[in-house]
Amino acid sequence: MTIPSIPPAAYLIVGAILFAIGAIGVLTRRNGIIVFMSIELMLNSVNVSLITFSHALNSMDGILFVFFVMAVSAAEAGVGLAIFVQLYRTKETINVDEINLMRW
Amino acid sequence: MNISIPEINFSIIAPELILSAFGLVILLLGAFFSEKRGNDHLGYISLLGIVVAFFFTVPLMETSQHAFNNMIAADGFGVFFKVTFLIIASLTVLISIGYVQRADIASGEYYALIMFATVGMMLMAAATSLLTLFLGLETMSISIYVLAGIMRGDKKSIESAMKYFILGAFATGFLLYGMAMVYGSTGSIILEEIAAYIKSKPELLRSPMIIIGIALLTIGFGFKVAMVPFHMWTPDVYEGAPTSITAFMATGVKAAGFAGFVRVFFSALGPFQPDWIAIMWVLAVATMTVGNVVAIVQTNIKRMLAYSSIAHAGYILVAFVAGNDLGTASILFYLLVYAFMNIGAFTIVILLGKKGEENVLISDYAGIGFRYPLLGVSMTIFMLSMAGIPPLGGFMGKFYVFSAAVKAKYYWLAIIGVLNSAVSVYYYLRVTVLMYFREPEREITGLTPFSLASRIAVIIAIGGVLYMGIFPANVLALAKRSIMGLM
Amino acid sequence: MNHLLSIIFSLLDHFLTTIVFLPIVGAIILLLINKEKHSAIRIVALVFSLAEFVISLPLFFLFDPKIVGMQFVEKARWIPEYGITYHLGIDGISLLLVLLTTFLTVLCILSSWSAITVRVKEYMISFLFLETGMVGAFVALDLVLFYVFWEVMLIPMYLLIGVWGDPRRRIYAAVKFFIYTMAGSVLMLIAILVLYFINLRSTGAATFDVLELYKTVIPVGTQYWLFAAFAVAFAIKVPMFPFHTWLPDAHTEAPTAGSVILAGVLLKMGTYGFIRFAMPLFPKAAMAFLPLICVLAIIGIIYGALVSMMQVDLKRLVAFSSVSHLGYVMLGMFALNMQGVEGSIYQMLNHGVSTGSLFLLVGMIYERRHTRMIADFGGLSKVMPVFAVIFMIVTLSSIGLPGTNGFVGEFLILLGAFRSRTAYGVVAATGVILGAAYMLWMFQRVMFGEIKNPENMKLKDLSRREIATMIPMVLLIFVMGIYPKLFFAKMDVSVDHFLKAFKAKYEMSVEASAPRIVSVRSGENTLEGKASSSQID
Amino acid sequence: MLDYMWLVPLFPAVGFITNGLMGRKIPRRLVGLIGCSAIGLSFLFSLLLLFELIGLPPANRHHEVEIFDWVVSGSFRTVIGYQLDPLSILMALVVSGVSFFIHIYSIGYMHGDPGYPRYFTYLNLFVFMMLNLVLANNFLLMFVGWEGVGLCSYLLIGFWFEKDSASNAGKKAFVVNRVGDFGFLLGIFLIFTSLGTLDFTEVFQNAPSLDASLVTIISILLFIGATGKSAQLPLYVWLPDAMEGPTPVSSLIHAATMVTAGVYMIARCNVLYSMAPIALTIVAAIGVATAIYAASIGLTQNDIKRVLAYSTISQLGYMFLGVGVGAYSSGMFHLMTHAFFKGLLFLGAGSVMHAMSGELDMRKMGGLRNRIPVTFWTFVPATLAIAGIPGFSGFFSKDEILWQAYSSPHGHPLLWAVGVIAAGMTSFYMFRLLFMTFFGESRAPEEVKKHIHESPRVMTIPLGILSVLSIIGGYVGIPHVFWGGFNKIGEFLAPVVGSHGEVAAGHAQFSLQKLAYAAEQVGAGAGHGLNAASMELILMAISVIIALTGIFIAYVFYIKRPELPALLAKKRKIVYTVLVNKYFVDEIYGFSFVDSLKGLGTGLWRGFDDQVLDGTVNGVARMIIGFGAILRRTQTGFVQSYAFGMMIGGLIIMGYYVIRAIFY
Amino acid sequence: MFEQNISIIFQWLIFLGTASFAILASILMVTRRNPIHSALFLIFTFLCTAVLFLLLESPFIAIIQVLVYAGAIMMLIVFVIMLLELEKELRSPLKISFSKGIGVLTVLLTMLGLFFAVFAGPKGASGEYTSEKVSQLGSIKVVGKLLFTEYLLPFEIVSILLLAAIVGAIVLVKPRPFGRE
Repeated sequence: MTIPSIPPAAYLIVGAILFAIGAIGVLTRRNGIIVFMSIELMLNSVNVSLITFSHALNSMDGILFVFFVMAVSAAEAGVGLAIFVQLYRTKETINVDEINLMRW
Repeated sequence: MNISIPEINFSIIAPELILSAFGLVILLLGAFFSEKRGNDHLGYISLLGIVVAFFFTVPLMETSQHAFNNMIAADGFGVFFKVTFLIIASLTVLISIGYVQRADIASGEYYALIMFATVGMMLMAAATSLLTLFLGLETMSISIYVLAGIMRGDKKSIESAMKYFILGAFATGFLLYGMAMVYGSTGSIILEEIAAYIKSKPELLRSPMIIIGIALLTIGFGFKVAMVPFHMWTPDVYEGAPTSITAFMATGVKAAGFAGFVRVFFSALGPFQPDWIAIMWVLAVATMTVGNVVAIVQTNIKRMLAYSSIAHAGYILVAFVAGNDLGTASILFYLLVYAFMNIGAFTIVILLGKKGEENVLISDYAGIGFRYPLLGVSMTIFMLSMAGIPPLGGFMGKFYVFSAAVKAKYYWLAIIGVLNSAVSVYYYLRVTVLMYFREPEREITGLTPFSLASRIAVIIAIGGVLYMGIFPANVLALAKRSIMGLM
Repeated sequence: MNHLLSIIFSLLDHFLTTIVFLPIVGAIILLLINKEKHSAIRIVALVFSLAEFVISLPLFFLFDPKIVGMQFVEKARWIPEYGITYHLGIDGISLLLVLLTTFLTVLCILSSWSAITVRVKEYMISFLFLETGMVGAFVALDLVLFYVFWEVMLIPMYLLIGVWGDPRRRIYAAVKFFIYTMAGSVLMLIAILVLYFINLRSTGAATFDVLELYKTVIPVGTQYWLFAAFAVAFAIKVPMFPFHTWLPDAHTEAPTAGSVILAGVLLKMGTYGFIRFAMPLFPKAAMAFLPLICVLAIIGIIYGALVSMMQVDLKRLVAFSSVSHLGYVMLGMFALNMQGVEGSIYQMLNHGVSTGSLFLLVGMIYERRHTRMIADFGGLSKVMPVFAVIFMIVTLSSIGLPGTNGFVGEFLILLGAFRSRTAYGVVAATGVILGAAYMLWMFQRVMFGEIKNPENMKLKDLSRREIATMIPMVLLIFVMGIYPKLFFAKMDVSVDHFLKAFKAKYEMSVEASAPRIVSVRSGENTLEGKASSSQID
Repeated sequence: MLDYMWLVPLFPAVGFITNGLMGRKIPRRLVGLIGCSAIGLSFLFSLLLLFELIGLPPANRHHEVEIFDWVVSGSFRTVIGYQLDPLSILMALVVSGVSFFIHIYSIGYMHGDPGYPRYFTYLNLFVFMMLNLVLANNFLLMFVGWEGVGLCSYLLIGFWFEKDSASNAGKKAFVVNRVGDFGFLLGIFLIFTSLGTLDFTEVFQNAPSLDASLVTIISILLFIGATGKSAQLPLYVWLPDAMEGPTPVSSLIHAATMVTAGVYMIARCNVLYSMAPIALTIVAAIGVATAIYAASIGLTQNDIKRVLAYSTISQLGYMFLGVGVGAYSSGMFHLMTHAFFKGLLFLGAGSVMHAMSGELDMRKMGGLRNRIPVTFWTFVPATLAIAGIPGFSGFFSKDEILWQAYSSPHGHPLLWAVGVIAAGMTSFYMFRLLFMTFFGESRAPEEVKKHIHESPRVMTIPLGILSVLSIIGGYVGIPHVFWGGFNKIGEFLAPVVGSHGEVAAGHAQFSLQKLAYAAEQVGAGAGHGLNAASMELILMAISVIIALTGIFIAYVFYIKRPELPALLAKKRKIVYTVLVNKYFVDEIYGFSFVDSLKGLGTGLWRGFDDQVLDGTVNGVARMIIGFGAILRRTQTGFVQSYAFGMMIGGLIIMGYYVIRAIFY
Repeated sequence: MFEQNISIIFQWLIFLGTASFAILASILMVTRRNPIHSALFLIFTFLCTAVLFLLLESPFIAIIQVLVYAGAIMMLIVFVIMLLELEKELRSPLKISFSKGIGVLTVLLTMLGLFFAVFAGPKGASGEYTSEKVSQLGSIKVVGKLLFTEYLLPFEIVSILLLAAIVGAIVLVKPRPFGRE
């Protein structure tokens, strides 16, 4: 008998779980930076799925896609952190649940 | 190993190239000139860039060609949107001149980022692959994140930047996941190939993965176009961002979002229309209703316009649901006319503010109708146009949108739509009520003399609104031709 | 010189266009005048409205009463994609209404001479815009074009009420007026679109031209919906009984001229809409709804009379009396025989003249006393004899006393109603009694009795300008009452054609499919009445 | 010359316009002159017309003139057109004649009143309208006159508009008349819908083709109009109040001319009525009921003008009794004589007021006999005439009516009996008036006494003329029991209304009537075995006796033993109160119609309009706003709640797709 | 045969191990109060995903993952966290509110939806880059080639994007220009 190799679904499910955890982080954490990290986690989990697809479908598109996604998330990291720094300078906090100057 | 370079056609991406180049130039100039005296010339330079780009865009109108391995195309659809974006950008620049130093904004980076954002929008409109679409969207979004928070030391500005950034990134995650699933279930990121593959494999219509992918894409695009329930960022961000940028967002980002939305859903995922119709119907109704109903109770005009922009997204979604060629054409038409009237309105908001007090409360408008007659008349025209009163552009836009819905026999959708626009009349009228019927409780004085640029902007906006209201035939014909390639 | 002549001739074959857009030209010229020069502004506005009236007069004489169908037709492509055309034309029905509009506008501008002292420029501009909207709506033969003018009217009227209205509740009134009307008309827009696509599918011709759309037969089930949508829009404008609540507020708060135009012309838009669009387009549905509409109209007649009897505010009283009078108009229109329809068209004009004059008169004493409360007056006949005489004449005409215009209209309407359905005629006729009751009681309370309030002692009688404003009205009241043939001659053919076409299309759509909602009996009855009348006619 | 008959109404119209436009600018004499001469001209002209008409053979004493089309719509066509026949010329003469004298009288009476020009304007307008009414050749134009005279009576009753009572009375008159006109209008509608025309000649030609019931309805509807205009039960209430107007007006409009329009109308429509016996019976019944009802009220009134008013009502009742039994010419005859003596009585009363400086209460008069002799001596014959004393005009006309009521196929002894009793009452209260006013001691306060003086010539001359007329006016219709009879007026009117014989022959078909007729032929008692002539004489005698009895009682009560009335009033307290308060009818009407309508109006306005309708409209607006106020609360401003909202939305969308994917 | 099974078993073990570690670490990242700890756990998660990439025969991406994510981005984040001393976060407890509970529930339900989507695995058309071909060409080579041929345009776009990001970051944090206080 031959043991079946790891099905793509397994990787995809891992990706889904990571995505969900990231989402949970976004929804629950107060610290803006941790929220941002959770978002990064979400993007990364998408990368996992993409790589899985490209491996399963024998196409390079996914890999290239991931490559660009990483570039994008890097850029977002830069801008995002800059925003948080500025936010901290003006408001002395980056706790997203203390920031609702504008509402209703 | 052999390296086969795919066809490279710079004429197709010429507008983007030009804008990016001008962006760089402005950046450099901005670095050299001190910001002591206002850097209006930077604004004019970027205008020049936009005009040049315009001249490179128009010739693409008739062509329908792909390049860069089908990553991007120059078809009527894309070009129409590119023109729209160029108009939006030019108006934004016009109204920014003068406002920039009033709001103490680093003008070099400001204009450059507007250029880059415009590039991103144009890429979104022209993209024919998920990847270029994604990158265009990110280019736009990142620039806008920054622009929203560019007013240094302004609490609201930075807060709005933060909110927009977090939620935007969050939404990007969903969008990306959706793209991944589409890719996973079709094996390609080129829209044409996706469509072909779906046609070739009917059983795909039942595949959960692609359907969930569509759901996730809906979330991603829905966020950009401020569709309920992904709209909640809109009022806060619009209120906090610099007014010129608010105008830019309300028109440009929305238009770009719809460009991608329509492009992906109609040209790639067309066969799934039956699946999304029902849900989009509900969302369209929700978007219209929430936007209008909440706008009624607003006291801050920027927030009010934000909610109204949500409502307008709802109207456009009506055409989206209709899904026929008329509907798509009317989306293009509506977005263009909406750009004119909305930027016009925000221009008035800017002109009424001065350093230190921006006068963004609707109550601040009491009695200005007779003290600044032209201003009042212009604001009235924009408000009535948004309310859909003939013979203004807004009416024609609604007319086409609803006629599309009626043509597709979505009578109830159309009826809800018109009733909504009747409700919307209430808060648009409120502005005119204050401007003309009420005596001011406090005088608004010492306004900075209206700069030539802003005057031009208002005139262009009014011209656009009137032209598209009284002689809409040409623009509509253009829009109809533009979507030929798409459907 | 030649050049000028050629221009004039070129204007002649764009007659209606000239009439529609002349006021806008006037408005633009006003824009250029310094807003401080009030007298100049007034004069220019008056000149233009007069010119408009003078230019519209030839319509009346050049109009050939024998021709069936539209005259002075102009047609141009506007939005080819949709087959929307710039299509103007008038028949015997719209002709008179156009004249009424141009006529009343002159008087309105005259009457606001001293009443409006602030923001005269803006006032006159919006008035001229309003005139364009009204005339346009009457001459438009393309549904979209009509809708455009229809909505365009709202804005200047809204401003008139809101800016120059009575300070107390003007904003509420203005906004209520605007939104109420808007809410009604948007449904009509949808109906227009549905109609367009139905026609497109059946005939393949893309057109909003009402003359074309007359020809298409619409499935009955759809007709009900479309008619309902149109009817609501028009019924709000008329206003018919349950939809009338915007009217008293608007009338009361508006400045005098505003009320005059509102009562004189804007309300006619609704009735005109019924006769030009709703009924000929959807005869089957019109028949089905006929009992409902007639009953509502009758309720309106009596209800309006009863309510206005108890009013304490002159303008409100007149406003509710309009509800009553417009009830007559609707009733006659839906009697669907010569007398009823002609009577109702005539009553539109009468109401324009008599209620218009009533508002003018109320405005005149309002200018003097700055109150509209009936209780503040009393015994004015003693100090203002001329006013008393004119007021009496106008009151009598609105009561419908024989010899005045009101009688002819009311009589024909009631006769028509009586012929089509006896009960309607009988019940509606009771309105005649109530009408006399409330108008005379009002007159008594205002004009008769001792002068209790010392303020009224030193009231000045009408000035020359005011008399000059009223004389045409009074003359018209008598001319229309004594020699109505002058006007009937113009509309006979059109109305006859309207009825014949209506009946023909009705039968077409009858065999198209069996009615569901329609109470067949009632439907037939009216047709019987009409048939008999047409074989007498 | 007949083609110029439109001149008759034209003259007053001219007078109206000239006086109306520049009455206040020109001197008063001229105003009066214009007013009177206008009427005088039309009187003269109608006299000429009369002669020309008499010149023609009776058969074609009918002429029409159409002036121009009036209301023309589809099959409906009416013209402004006049027609001349014995009936209309008679009315025209009465109207223009009497009003001519009253105009002259007014010059003196209104002399010194600030509203002098207005007065003459109105008066001319009235004559114009009245002439339109009587000369019209179609129902619609008749209706114009019908409402027009109503308008004038409104204007003239409220002539002294500062007096609230006056303006109230005017309004009341107009509205009550409108109630009648409502019926008249419906009658016109029905005529048109059934015959397709409103022209008298055509209508009366085609009427026989209609079935009786329809005609009956039409007749009754028209009669409703008549009850309003001619102050019959139940719509008479306006006439007593109408006495608020100047006395010549009461005399002209509310005694001589306008109020008789109903009678004229029925005579004009005799064809219809003769076809509808039921309608006739109703007319007769209402007429006689009104006669006795009003007379009974008249017994106790103390206001001199009100007494006359109620007597007018009851006399009108007689006329309706006459036309109601098919004796149209008798009705018209009484109309004419009544015009003379009642006009005279009012003018006399006016002269009395003039003398008593405006006093109206007879209890404050008395003994004027020798203070104002002319008035007195003109007053007496009128009183005798109305009391039906042989030799005076009233006698002929009234007894003709009574005889017809008894003998005509539509008549009935009961009608006759009631009529006779009413006659007795009439003579009583008329002489009561006479005695209280002119005889006994003067009960007036001193300063009034001082000023008592005879009226000027311009007033007394008309009195004289009219008194002559009210004596001789009856001799055009002597019943044939005397000297073979000399019923000129009957013959004259015959071509229009038919002589009684024909009426009897033509319409004896109605069973009930016939039964009554037969019964009365074979009826036992006095009538048995006598021929009609002696029967007539007997009845005449009875009525005369009763009239004299009335006079005698009045004499006893008010000359011999003036304390008796008070005692009687005490003895029969209830009856007296009821009569003095006119059966409380005004109160009942006021409560049941006026107040209830006002209440309804207020309720609809405050309750329904403001609360329900407007409430709904504003309620919707408020609901939307409230909805918005709730929704905006979801915008907490916290970025995480927004993200949460996005998640929820995403979940919903995904859930929809999942379910769809599973179940489809 | 046998050694193939062995390798597969090893693959399974590695996969399960790294996957479970990744999930565990990410959960810790979300739940730690101290941002630094969260950051470290996130880095650990990224490393685990890098291993997964290796299992998926894409070493190049794995390397980039380690360099860009675990290296650059996370360093930046940690740096910023240090920069803004955030001891407030440490003192204040994690607010566990009802709404957050609902949020978690929502996310979990969404996750089920995602499972439902991915369970059947990819259905897409299979491309020409089989793992053999890639391994014989060399993954990096292939990527590089594609990057400069078919993916030229995206590559250029990214340059603009990064430029925009840099400019943005600078303009946001740069001190207010002289003389404009």
